[in-house]
Amino acid sequence: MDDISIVLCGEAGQGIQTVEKLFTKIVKKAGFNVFSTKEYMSRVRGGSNSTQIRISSKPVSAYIDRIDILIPLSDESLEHVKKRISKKTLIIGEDKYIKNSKTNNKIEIPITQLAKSIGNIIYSNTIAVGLLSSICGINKKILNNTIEEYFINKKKELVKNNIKAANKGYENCLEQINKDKIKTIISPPNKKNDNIILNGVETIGLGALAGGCNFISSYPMSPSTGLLTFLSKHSKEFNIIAEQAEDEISAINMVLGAWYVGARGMVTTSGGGYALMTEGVSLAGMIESPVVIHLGQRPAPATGLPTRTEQGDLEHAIYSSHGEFPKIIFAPGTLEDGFYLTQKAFNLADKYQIPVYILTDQYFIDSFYDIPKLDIKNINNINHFIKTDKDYKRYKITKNGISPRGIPGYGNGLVCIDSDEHDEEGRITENSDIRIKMVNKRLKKLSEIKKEIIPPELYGEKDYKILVIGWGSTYHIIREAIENISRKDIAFLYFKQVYPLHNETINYLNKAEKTIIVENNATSQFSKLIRQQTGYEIKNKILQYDGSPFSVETIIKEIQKMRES
Amino acid sequence: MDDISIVLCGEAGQGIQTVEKLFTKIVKKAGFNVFSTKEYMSRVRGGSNSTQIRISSKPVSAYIDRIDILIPLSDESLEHVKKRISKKTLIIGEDKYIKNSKTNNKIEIPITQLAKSIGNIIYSNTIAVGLLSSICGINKKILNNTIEEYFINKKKELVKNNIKAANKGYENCLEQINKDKIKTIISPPNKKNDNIILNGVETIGLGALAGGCNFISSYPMSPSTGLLTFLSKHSKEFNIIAEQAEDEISAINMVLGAWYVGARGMVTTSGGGYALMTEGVSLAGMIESPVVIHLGQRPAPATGLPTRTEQGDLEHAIYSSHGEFPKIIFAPGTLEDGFYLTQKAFNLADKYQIPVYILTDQYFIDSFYDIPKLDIKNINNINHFIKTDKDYKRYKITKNGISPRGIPGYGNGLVCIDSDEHDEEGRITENSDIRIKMVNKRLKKLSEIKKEIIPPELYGEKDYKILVIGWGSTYHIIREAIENISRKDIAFLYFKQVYPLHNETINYLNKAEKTIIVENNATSQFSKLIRQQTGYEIKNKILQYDGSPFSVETIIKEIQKMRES
Amino acid sequence: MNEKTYDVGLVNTAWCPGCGNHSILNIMKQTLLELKIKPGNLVVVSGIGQAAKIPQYFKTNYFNGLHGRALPPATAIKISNPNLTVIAESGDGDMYGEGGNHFIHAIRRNPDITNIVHNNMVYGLTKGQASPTSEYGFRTPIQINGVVSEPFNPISTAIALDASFVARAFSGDIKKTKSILKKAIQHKGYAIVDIFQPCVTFNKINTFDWFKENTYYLDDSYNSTDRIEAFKKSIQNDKLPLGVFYVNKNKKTFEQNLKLHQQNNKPLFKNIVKFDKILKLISLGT
Amino acid sequence: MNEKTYDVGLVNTAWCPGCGNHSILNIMKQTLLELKIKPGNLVVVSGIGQAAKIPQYFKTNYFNGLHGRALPPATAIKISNPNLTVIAESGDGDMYGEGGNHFIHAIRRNPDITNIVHNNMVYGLTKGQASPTSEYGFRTPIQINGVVSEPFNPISTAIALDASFVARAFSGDIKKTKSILKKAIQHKGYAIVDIFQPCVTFNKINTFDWFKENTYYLDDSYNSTDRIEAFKKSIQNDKLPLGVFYVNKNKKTFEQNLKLHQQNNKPLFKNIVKFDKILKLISLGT
Ligand SMILES: Cc1ncc(C[n+]2csc(CCOP(=O)(O)OP(=O)(O)O)c2C)c(N)n1
Ligand SMILES: Cc1ncc(C[n+]2csc(CCOP(=O)(O)OP(=O)(O)O)c2C)c(N)n1
Ligand code: SF4
Ligand code: SF4
Ligand SMILES: [Mg+2]
Ligand SMILES: [Mg+2]
Repeated sequence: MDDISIVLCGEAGQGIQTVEKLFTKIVKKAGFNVFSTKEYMSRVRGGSNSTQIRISSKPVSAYIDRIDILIPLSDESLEHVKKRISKKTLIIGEDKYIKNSKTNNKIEIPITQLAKSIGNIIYSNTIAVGLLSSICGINKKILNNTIEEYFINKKKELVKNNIKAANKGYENCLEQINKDKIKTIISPPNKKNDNIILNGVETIGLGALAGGCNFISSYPMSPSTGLLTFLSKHSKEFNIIAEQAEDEISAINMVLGAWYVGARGMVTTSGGGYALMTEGVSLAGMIESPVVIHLGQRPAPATGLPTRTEQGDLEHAIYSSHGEFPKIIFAPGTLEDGFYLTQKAFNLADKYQIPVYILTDQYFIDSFYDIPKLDIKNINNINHFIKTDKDYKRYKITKNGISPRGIPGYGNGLVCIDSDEHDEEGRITENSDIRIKMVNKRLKKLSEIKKEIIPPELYGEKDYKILVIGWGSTYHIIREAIENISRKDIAFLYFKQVYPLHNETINYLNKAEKTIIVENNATSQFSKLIRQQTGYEIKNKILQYDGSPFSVETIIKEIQKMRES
Repeated sequence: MDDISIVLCGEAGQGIQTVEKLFTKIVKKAGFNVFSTKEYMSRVRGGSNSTQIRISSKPVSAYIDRIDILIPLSDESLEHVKKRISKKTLIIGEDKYIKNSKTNNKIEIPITQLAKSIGNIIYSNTIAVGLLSSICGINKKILNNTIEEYFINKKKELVKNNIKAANKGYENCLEQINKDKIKTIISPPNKKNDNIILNGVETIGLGALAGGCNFISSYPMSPSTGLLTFLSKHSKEFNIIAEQAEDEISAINMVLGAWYVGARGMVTTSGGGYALMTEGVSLAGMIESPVVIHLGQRPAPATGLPTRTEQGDLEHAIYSSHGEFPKIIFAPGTLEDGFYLTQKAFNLADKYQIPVYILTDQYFIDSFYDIPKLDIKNINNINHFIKTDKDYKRYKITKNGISPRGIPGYGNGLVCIDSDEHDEEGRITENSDIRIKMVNKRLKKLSEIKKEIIPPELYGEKDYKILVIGWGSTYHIIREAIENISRKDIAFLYFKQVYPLHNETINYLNKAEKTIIVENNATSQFSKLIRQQTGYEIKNKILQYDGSPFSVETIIKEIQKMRES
Repeated sequence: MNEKTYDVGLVNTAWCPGCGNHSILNIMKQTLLELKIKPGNLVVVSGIGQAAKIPQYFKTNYFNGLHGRALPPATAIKISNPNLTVIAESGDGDMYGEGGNHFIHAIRRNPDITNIVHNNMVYGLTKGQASPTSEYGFRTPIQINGVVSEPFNPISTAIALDASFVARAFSGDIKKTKSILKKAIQHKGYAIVDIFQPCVTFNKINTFDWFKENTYYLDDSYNSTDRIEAFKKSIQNDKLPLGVFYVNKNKKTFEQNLKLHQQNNKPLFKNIVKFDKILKLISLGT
Repeated sequence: MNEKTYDVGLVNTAWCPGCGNHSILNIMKQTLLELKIKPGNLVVVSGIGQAAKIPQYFKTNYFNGLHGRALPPATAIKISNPNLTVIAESGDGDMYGEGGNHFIHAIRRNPDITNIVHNNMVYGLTKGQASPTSEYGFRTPIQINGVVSEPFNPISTAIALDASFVARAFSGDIKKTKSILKKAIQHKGYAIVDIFQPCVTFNKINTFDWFKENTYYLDDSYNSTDRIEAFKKSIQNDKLPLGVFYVNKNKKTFEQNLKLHQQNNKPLFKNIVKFDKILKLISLGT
């Protein structure tokens, strides 16, 4: 096997995240490619959460159902992942957690006892890291070095004990391997892996930094909070103002204030918080303010499933807010796209003076994998504001609808903006001729925007008969599924810009004999958008709305079903 | 002529509304049919506002550009309506206001001076009523009686002076008529008019009363405030709680609280206020609470043109809010529809436990005309809540998705509702099987709802070649235009339920050689919805977005243009 | 009614071991029992957060609504059916952050509801950001240099708004807190009880011991009807007073002020549509 | 700078003849002139309402945003460019009703902005509904039986929140109001000035004469640094005091508290993206 899936399952607060972070570092160092993702309950302690870590000698970046190795860390673990356990699943762990498993393919390792022998049960996590390393045939040196690095700022004693723990886990497991109870089912590839490991939210955060973001005001809300945390963490280094607002309404209105004086601001939120921001988005439309909105989707309506994933806010993002004005919506499906699109978002928002969205979801935000270093050489930021002169008019009517944007305190003009309909100077008007001109001006920007829509990308056979359509975070899952199916007549069309739609869309669709849409929602919002824009109806729908991401297996199965029907 | 259009133009605060109210009563009493509508600025004093009053011997109920008689009451009046003044327009008023008119078709009447002679310039309004009555050949007795009735609660002195004023106006004008300077261009028909006069907001208010509304909580916002005022005014008589909330968020959350304990509640708002309610709407979706939303549209984005009209919030109403759940949207185009649909809204909201919208706009809200007495004989209200028993489960899974709705304090059960995903009892769950069941349950209600969608109504020739499509407040305008065009190949399809769309829609469209949509917005939101639902693209669009309603003339002209092209 | 009246059977709460919420739950159940309030007659309205989950864990009607929005439904429920006992209960972020505007205006209306706030000076459910009541200097992954805003003082604010009942309690003191809660629920009008509650996971500063050390009870001689005195106490912060700060008995409740309920407390769901009156209105035209 | 510096030429304001807003406009222009604030260096942030139209009528940069939302942009503007003088100005409904939550939290942050509220105790633009400051019994087409909620007291609330500058003025007194406004603008930190303003059209109770009769000025002996004393005065309502109630000079401003501005007041628009540091971060991976 050159691709194994390890799943750790336990309670919130047990420290599975430490295992995830540490172990992915180790395997990457050993030359593996690695992917990890987690699902967790909306609670701080207890319950059942699980993390999948995929290790492979080639890039992996999608969630799969299959579990090769399961490490249950609580009473409920086996029950929690039972649908995913097969005969081939090797279950490793303490007697009390594995004893109810009906399979024979299990190994008892007294993790807690080993931890206690070192002095504290908190070492259980490192023991797990050790035993996993041993199964993956990882050199002990790499194990030890990485632990040392990881705990670099901690007390010496602690570092020592962690190394001890890792080794206990390692040895203990090795013993079992030597006894032939388990096999080293995967071995490190003979290559160096210079990739970096990032997760979705970090990639958005880095993209924001690269886009010149220097202001964020938001209100915590899963799964979007991580971005606020990321930018807060780096606020000193990058001269960022990162403010936790009293509510989402304040957050977006603050960000509009910041752009007004030339800052580059963004908000991060999820469905319910975004709903509260929609009046502010409409304000951005009217005053023609740039704003970047990171909308991390989760299952709704209302509070829904706060820590889970869904693609249910596409229509909400497109049509929310009163009145008519242009916007752009990106939905990154890869970490790279997350970075580049976010960086681009700031520049497009500034250029067109409109809201630009980064539409992600919990699955995207919480998934890690390794990618080549992001290339920032060709990245360009252009500040589109100008120095005003005395006769400056904020809403000057221009050919392309874009009025040069001045900011107060830079130049000799005054910058007057108004949420009412206004004339070129920004003063209230009810004159119907001016109203018409201003509506036209705002909508005219759309023609410019349409010139640089990012086209959908086609993967697979150019001469497809079956076309699978997806957007955003499902990208890698669908792609791996298509690669697995590996037949000549199938291709995958990936949209990273979901609004406005690219003109080529209809040509791609028309070429197919059968089209299949994949969406993590219940009503297939993207296919509705496609039909609204092109008239084309996608009849085959793979939809999932239980709060979990698609697995590669599900996509394969569903596509197979549909190609036969 | 048996249809004249009178326009009064003046400043805010001058009392044109008194003329409108009083004069429409008088002409109706004289047997005429009458229609009146107004456009006004977002200010309390000054500016230029105008009111159109149409008088006819057959029913009239649409805005037209044509002005037969203009009464300018301020310096700016002529300028304000200049596009609508033709050679045939008779201009009546004080010298200072009419002198700039280039036409000869004008009559000076020293209104202010006459008013002063009675003792106060406030009598100018009644003088105007008098002179208009005289032009319309109205019996003086009717004039005097109506004034007496109108001022019934005022001091005797005031009543006397008003009658005096009206008579001054009447005589003065009669003199001019006798001198043959003007003609009585219209005479009262020889019939009794037993109709009632209502405007849009009253009809919605009456519909709410008939639907059992007993709770309204809202925050003032033009043009929707009138409904809150109406229900407040009648709150004592009908045991209604009418509360002005601190903001729109509170308003909708209060109304959901009220429904929770068995009240029948509604909110009234406009675009920006509705934006703030969208999180609450999503809550209604999740807890499956009924709620009735009156959304009075006005031009946006943001504050826009606060007192003017637009149909720009259709998409906002359909797609706002996070998550996926059913709703119903009505858009009344006639006063009768306003009444019956609002009444129905309460019962459908209660039956399906969903949000039901009444989507109107400033034009609908502020337009008056006479209609036959509303028939309430066949109106039925059914309270869909039940008395709970001990084992009551709020979210019981049922065949049609509807769980019997219990309310606290009525029965032996407990009523537990939750904005998180929940099980049948209303307790938080993250179980994915239950999640799927609950999503399905909520969406399943849609199939039931679809069984009773109000079909679009066809006016004009059954064997049409050209089909004009409209929704909501444009109804009478389009209808009058079609009647005027009076050709065999044209028909008008009117939608009063805009969401979900009726299945017959596509058949109507397919039958036409040419389809034309009429919308008071810039992006043709309804045709986008039609294409999304049916694939059918309506290519010919008559769109207007300057804040004013369509005129019958505009529709005629545009249709003529298109039928030729 | 007996000891089990409020139990919902085996519950696995979502709270951390050692969290102050457990004891508030316990106190709530005891209080309601001792006040002989029937579960069927009680409605608990909450928002979203760790505190807001409380109604899930005992027998009651509940409206577990949106984050920050407990007070508007609670107010509407009370006035739509004045026979119900209504409690609005949530966390500090919920009530004073997202819901701050409703806090102000609920006080102004003075409905007869009890507003209980689990004040752990942190956002628990979203994992440890500052809340409006977090102290100066409190560090979190977002407030990396520590909180720089003046902590929100719900007690002084409520007194400034002339709330009709204002109290502070501590989750660690079952007896005293129960007695305060009883007074609050029995009080006719809006009553706020801010309960200090240690969050063992995300607030390592304001711990159980910290609250013990930094609080004291207002003594028996304290006159809770003196608004100025109450204000003075409310802004004291060397040591934080616990107990009933202020009571204004001269205020009518919101529902008493509504004409509707001046004859009787007929709930709205019993309203019958008066078609005859509608007909009359219609006949009048405008 | 001269007398015309703030004029925008012929303006036809949307205000009624006799409205207190006219004189506030006048006072504003004089104050700014006397303080020698350049229009280009001034940003006035307002919401929606009659009062909120004020920046349209004099020379200034303005952000005429959403109803109720003046304070968040004003705060952000100040911290994004501390060199600007920032005034947030709107009506009572706007600031204390729709915007109530921002009022609380802006005070907590203490940015160096001046918050001016035209308090006419009514909703003017929407034609005469009660505002949060409307008095008990005030009748309107919606409050048909008169207002039954406790009027919102911005002064006592601001003091309870320990706002750093709290004052009340009257639009009818140009000289005194100007002097109060000057102090407010010169104060380093958040300053609230609630200005009584007669609405001649919709408030027939709280008229010019009513304000004259029912107000008096805090005298020279009054100590505005005593918070308790200030609170006492703030809740007095037989006669309503005018003047500066409370000043807390010990507070740092929000922008001073931000690490970013501790070296200098460089506006954010001058920020240069540090690609080298981004590269380093990227190389680190997680
Ligand atoms: C509109 C909205 N914004 C944000 C959230 C996310 N959220 C849930 S609970 C919470 C704060 C919890 O803090 P607190 O109210 O103090 O309760 P605690 O968990 O500390 O008991 C937040 C921000 C949400 N659910 N809805
Ligand atoms: C979200 C939203 N809700 C409501 C309105 C309507 N509205 C405009 S101004 C106003 C109140 C005005 O009162 P106030 O703030 O006291 O200002 P005034 O006109 O009295 O000066 C309201 C409710 C709005 N523009 N936006
Ligand atoms: S996170 Fe804090 S508030 Fe939440 S349950 Fe744990 S200890 Fe209690
Ligand atoms: S309505 Fe009142 S506040 Fe508005 S301009 Fe007129 S007098 Fe002034
Ligand atoms: Mg908390
Ligand atoms: Mg006001």
